[in-house]
Amino acid sequence: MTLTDAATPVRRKLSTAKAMVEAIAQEMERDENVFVLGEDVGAYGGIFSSTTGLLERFGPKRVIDTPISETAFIGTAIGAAVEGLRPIAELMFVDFFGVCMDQIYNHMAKIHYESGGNVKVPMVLTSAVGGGYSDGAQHSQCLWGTFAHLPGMKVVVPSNPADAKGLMTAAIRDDNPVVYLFHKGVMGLPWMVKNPRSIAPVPEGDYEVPIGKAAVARPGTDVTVVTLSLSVHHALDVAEELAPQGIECEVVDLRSLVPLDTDTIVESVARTGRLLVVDEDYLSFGVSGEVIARVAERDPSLLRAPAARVAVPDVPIPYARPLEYAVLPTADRIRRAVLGLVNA
Amino acid sequence: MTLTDAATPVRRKLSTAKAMVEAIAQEMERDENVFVLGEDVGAYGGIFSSTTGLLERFGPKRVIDTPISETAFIGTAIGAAVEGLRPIAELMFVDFFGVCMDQIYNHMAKIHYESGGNVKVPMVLTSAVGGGYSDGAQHSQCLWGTFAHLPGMKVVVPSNPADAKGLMTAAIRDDNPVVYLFHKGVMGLPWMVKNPRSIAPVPEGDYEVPIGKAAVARPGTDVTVVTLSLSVHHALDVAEELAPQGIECEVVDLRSLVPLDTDTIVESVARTGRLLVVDEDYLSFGVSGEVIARVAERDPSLLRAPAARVAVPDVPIPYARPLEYAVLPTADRIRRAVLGLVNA
Amino acid sequence: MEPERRLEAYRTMVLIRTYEEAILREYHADKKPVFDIGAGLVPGEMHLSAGQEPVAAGVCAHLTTEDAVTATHRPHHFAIAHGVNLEKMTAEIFGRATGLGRGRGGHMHLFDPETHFSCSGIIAEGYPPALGQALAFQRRGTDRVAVAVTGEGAANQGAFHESLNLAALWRLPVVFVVEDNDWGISVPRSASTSVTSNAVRAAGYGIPGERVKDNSVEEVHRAAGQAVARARAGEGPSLIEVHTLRLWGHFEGDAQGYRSDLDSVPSRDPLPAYEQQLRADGILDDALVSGISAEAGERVEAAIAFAKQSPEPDPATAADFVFASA
Amino acid sequence: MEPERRLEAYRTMVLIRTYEEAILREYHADKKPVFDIGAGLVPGEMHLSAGQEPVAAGVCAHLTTEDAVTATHRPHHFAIAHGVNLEKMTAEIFGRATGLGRGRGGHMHLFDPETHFSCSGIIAEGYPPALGQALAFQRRGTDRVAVAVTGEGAANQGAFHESLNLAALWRLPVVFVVEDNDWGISVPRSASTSVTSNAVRAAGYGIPGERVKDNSVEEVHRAAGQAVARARAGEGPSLIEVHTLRLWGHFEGDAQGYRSDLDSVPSRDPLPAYEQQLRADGILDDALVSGISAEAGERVEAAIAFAKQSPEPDPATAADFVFASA
Ligand SMILES: Cc1ncc(C[n+]2csc(CCOP(=O)(O)OP(=O)(O)O)c2C)c(N)n1
Ligand SMILES: Cc1ncc(C[n+]2csc(CCOP(=O)(O)OP(=O)(O)O)c2C)c(N)n1
Ligand SMILES: [Mg+2]
Ligand SMILES: [Mg+2]
Repeated sequence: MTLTDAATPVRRKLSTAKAMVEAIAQEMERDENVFVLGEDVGAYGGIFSSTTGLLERFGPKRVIDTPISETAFIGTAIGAAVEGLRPIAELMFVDFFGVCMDQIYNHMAKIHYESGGNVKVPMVLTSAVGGGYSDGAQHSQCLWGTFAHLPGMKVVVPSNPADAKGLMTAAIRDDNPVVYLFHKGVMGLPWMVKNPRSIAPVPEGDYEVPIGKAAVARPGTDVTVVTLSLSVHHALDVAEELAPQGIECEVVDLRSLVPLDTDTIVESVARTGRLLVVDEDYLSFGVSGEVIARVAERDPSLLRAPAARVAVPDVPIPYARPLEYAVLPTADRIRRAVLGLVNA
Repeated sequence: MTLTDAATPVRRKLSTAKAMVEAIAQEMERDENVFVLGEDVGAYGGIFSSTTGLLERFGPKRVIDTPISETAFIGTAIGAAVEGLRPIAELMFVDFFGVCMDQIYNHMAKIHYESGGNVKVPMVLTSAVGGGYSDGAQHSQCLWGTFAHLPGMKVVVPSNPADAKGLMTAAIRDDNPVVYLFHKGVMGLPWMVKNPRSIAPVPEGDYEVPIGKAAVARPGTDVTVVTLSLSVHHALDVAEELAPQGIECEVVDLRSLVPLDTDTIVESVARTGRLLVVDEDYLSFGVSGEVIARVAERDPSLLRAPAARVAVPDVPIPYARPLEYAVLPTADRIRRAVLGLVNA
Repeated sequence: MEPERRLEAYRTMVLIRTYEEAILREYHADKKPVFDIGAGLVPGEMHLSAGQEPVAAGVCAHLTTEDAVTATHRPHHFAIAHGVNLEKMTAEIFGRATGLGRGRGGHMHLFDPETHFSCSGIIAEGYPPALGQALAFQRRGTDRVAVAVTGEGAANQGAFHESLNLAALWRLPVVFVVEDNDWGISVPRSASTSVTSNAVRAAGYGIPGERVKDNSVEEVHRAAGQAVARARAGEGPSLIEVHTLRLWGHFEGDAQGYRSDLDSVPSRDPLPAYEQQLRADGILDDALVSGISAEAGERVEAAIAFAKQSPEPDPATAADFVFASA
Repeated sequence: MEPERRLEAYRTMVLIRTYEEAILREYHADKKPVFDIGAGLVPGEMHLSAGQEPVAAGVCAHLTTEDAVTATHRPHHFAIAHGVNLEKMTAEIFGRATGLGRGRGGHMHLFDPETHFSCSGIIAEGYPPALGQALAFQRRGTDRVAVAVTGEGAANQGAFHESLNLAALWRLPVVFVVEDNDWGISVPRSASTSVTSNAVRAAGYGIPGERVKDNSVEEVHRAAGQAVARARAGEGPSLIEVHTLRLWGHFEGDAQGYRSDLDSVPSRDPLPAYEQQLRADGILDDALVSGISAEAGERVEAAIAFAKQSPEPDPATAADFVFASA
């Protein structure tokens, strides 16, 4: 079933982390080829609880702690996938991609194409993204634009528990490499400020959220806010706050960057005439530019006001809180941008 | 002096490769802190002739062949720059960035910021980019969008000999890390199809081409073609071809991606009302989207027709010539796009 | 080595050499008078393996097509020795629709699921996926092994270290092969490697390491036999370094101006040496030699003919196979 | 070791411990009752070095501030032992405008050009820049050295291998220090490293390698003395691995549920052990101990007070210092 099929209302609430783990566990039950490997995915349960309880349930042959050798263990996942296993490899922080990117983009992402479709690489690469808790320039980035730019891998970015589960299930079942980027701030961790929506109803059975389909997280008529991951919640907060003032934001949660759901974006902008992209990745040469370009190459006259962006302004993520929050896409910055658009 | 200061006409012609080497040699003469390291930069002179003759002239202490250890030797350049040397490190093909990206984007690019400006990293990272000669998916990429997306490094992309020299001089003298990406197809190599403009007049003395300033390679009134590196020449070829038909393309050669010269782009589009971005990097989440977004966030009404892009359509670069030329931004594709724009 | 196997090794080496000579011919055929790397029926970089036949022939003699081999930018000798379909491989090198990768891969990207063969153009980065293949073999309780190949230059890349450690730690059935041909493009081993033998590095991972000093298929065969047996027995990985010879340039078009050892190269060719040895031992005679040579020639020319007759891929399909369909 | 230097080593260790205890206190002070990693005056990840003082004190005793040190995500002990300004360092950890990085770096990114100190949060990636510093020292004909530190977990990262090879090849004046505290977060050495000692890996680069088995500042001092002398004499790099102790969690907030050796940890604390030893040898007495402790306390509290009194950086300046201006 897909999430949208869920007929009966769902009561049970889970954190995003638990929803993600539930999907992995259900798929591990279903398919013995699925296994998990990465740093501290075993006894620790994943630094951001992305694998909690899996070791206890499935044992060390299927939940494997690795050395700090990202190139070796991601490559191992690739080779295992080539031989028909379905690995889930965790890169602890996306910020570490620089030590292993060759395996990711020159191998994981290209083998299927280079082989003319004869070799499949069915694996999931999970990684924690995002800042907001003063972890500094090497532990706070999103970098999804970097992955989305390079062909051959799907890229998904859940913002809430139900999507986290459904996208994980879809990612595991996909015959392609899927990069699954989870923001620490949506995981619902007890030791980090969490958005209220990071614990929410999740269906019990297995289901897929289709990869490549954005969600309209909130319908609106005045401004289209295209965003993803944690920023979806900031956008929703702003939307709720501005609604009483008669400003109705439509919040589009991309959920997937590759494939990118251009139709949903353009359709929304066609109705609202105003586009704001909110992105916790760096501003330039990334997601925000691409989203705006997709509209401008379809029909720039849809934009009744200049397109706007709230993103990290091409600066490494600073450590000190006042600096970090000056560059993050906060509700404040989003609100100002929305107001700027409606007053343009 | 800067290139534009050159009062007297320049007669002497050099290939882009020789112009680049001349700049390095002149700076090595001027400043003993400048040195070169990389794979096959010594006796071989650089696989794409980017260091030819330097070993003979400056000896093995200043022109250093390295092991195939990109992380180690680029990191070495970083540490040397921190101590006040001015290294030029060559990554043989940009496609190899995945084995050493951590040093590049988490160290080279961030140390200055993390240190609050107290530590400078004055180095140049050179790398060969581009395809068109059937070198396959791991040796034909441009990837400049990936570098431009990550903050803290300047990114320059010369298209011709004079710029190659002046940008190299500017890059060496810059107190920031500069990524200098040279397209194999503009180097003027005897063993590769070369564009006629890859051997052209170059002033003899030292001069800088300022980093961050685009060039209008050809003025025009009907369509703005924003492009860079080898594609500049394809765009110029198309522009020359279409001029007799009364279609005047303005060709903007970006020359620098970071900083990006938004003003020149917007100013041009304001006159022509039509924007085509031609990019040999992958289509999505890269340069082409950013350029379009810069216009759309300034004033989307400047675009009298939908913005258009000719880039590699999110597919690994295929080996076979007919496939490769189907995805490269060829003159054919550019011409079709220009005609599509003027007929829109 | 038994006479039968010696003959077989010779046969494999001849097939490889015949193949490389034919590719050499085809590669340069339409790049005259001016060499243009992108021109002709076989464009692009071309790294030929002539001189390194003993390594591939010696190692692969111990393998079946159930075992995996990951090779490098210089992959032909291992592909041939491992039994990759010659026609499909050649068609790929010619960029044809009938090739292993439907023309998308090229000579550095030969993927053959039937023989679990693959290669990569990124230095040492072929090692890690080999671990994964070995892991899959191990988990399934088979005695299949994965062979991972690099050059001596590549042994200074981080992936080498990580792979040896991980394989040793998990006792994966891997045989690491280092082809030491003295050069990494223009850089001699002495300028790339801080030790004179990569075999000593094996001790840093607690695994056996051996340097085969001669470019001898029989010595390689012996060392590889031990390593493969160890891997099949579940005792984990081993490293074998072979001091071999790059008979030609790094890639075609390489003038080798830097190459200090150039004069002595022809005299070190392992193929005539082995032929002589087998003749001396009464295993080869004129008739056999010309028979083997003729057979190799026929197979190779048939593969080249197949490639040339095959259709080029349709440009309209360039974007196919980026993703697998569901 | 001479009494004077033993006392000095003790003093350094006490200063480090006092500092870490103070940061521990400040870090948790405003994260109660519910631990929130992003809250309080000192937010973010916090990796404290208590238990590893002998390594820093023993190594840095041989250095001047002309020498370079690159440390890890767990950098305080080396920063202090190397003489980084305590106030500026603390201000950085508190994210203040007066900090080493004007609040932009944080505890994992301490850069001090005055003492050539730096660190990085990416495992093993602090090694390569140390080579460059050493290269600069070498080219300038000085006898300055660069010390590069990692944990035992990091020694399985590719950068480790590449750095050792390059440094050995170019005879760079580098001392590689591996702090083996048995754990890489929750992963014990036995699950990360295929050999029981990283010192054996030194042979793979033709450089001296020594494992200091005790967490003893004097043993470290001895081994480091040889390595530093060798580097200063132009004889190239060495590797020293010290079997040390992570007294606390990997980072603050780490419940250490995975930690099988937890019970024995307190009894292995090197600081009281060294104090006892020096008392037994008549080098320390009550008065000296309390004097040293008081002095350390004063210095540390002064640094913390400086940090707390310093202004926060102005949010309007967040984008400053991405690029150096001409
Ligand atoms: C990571 C990386 N760096 C550099 C290169 C460029 N390159 C291709 S082959 C080669 C030399 C390889 O030498 P070696 O490993 O000894 O293999 P050989 O060519 O001698 O067979 C180099 C530097 C590459 N392909 N990948
Ligand atoms: C490349 C990279 N991978 C993973 C991490 C996450 N990480 C931070 S510290 C650590 C453990 C390090 O262990 P060790 O090297 O032994 O140092 P210790 O923490 O014990 O001092 C890990 C895995 C990282 N920072 N960088
Ligand atoms: Mg070699
Ligand atoms: Mg440790």
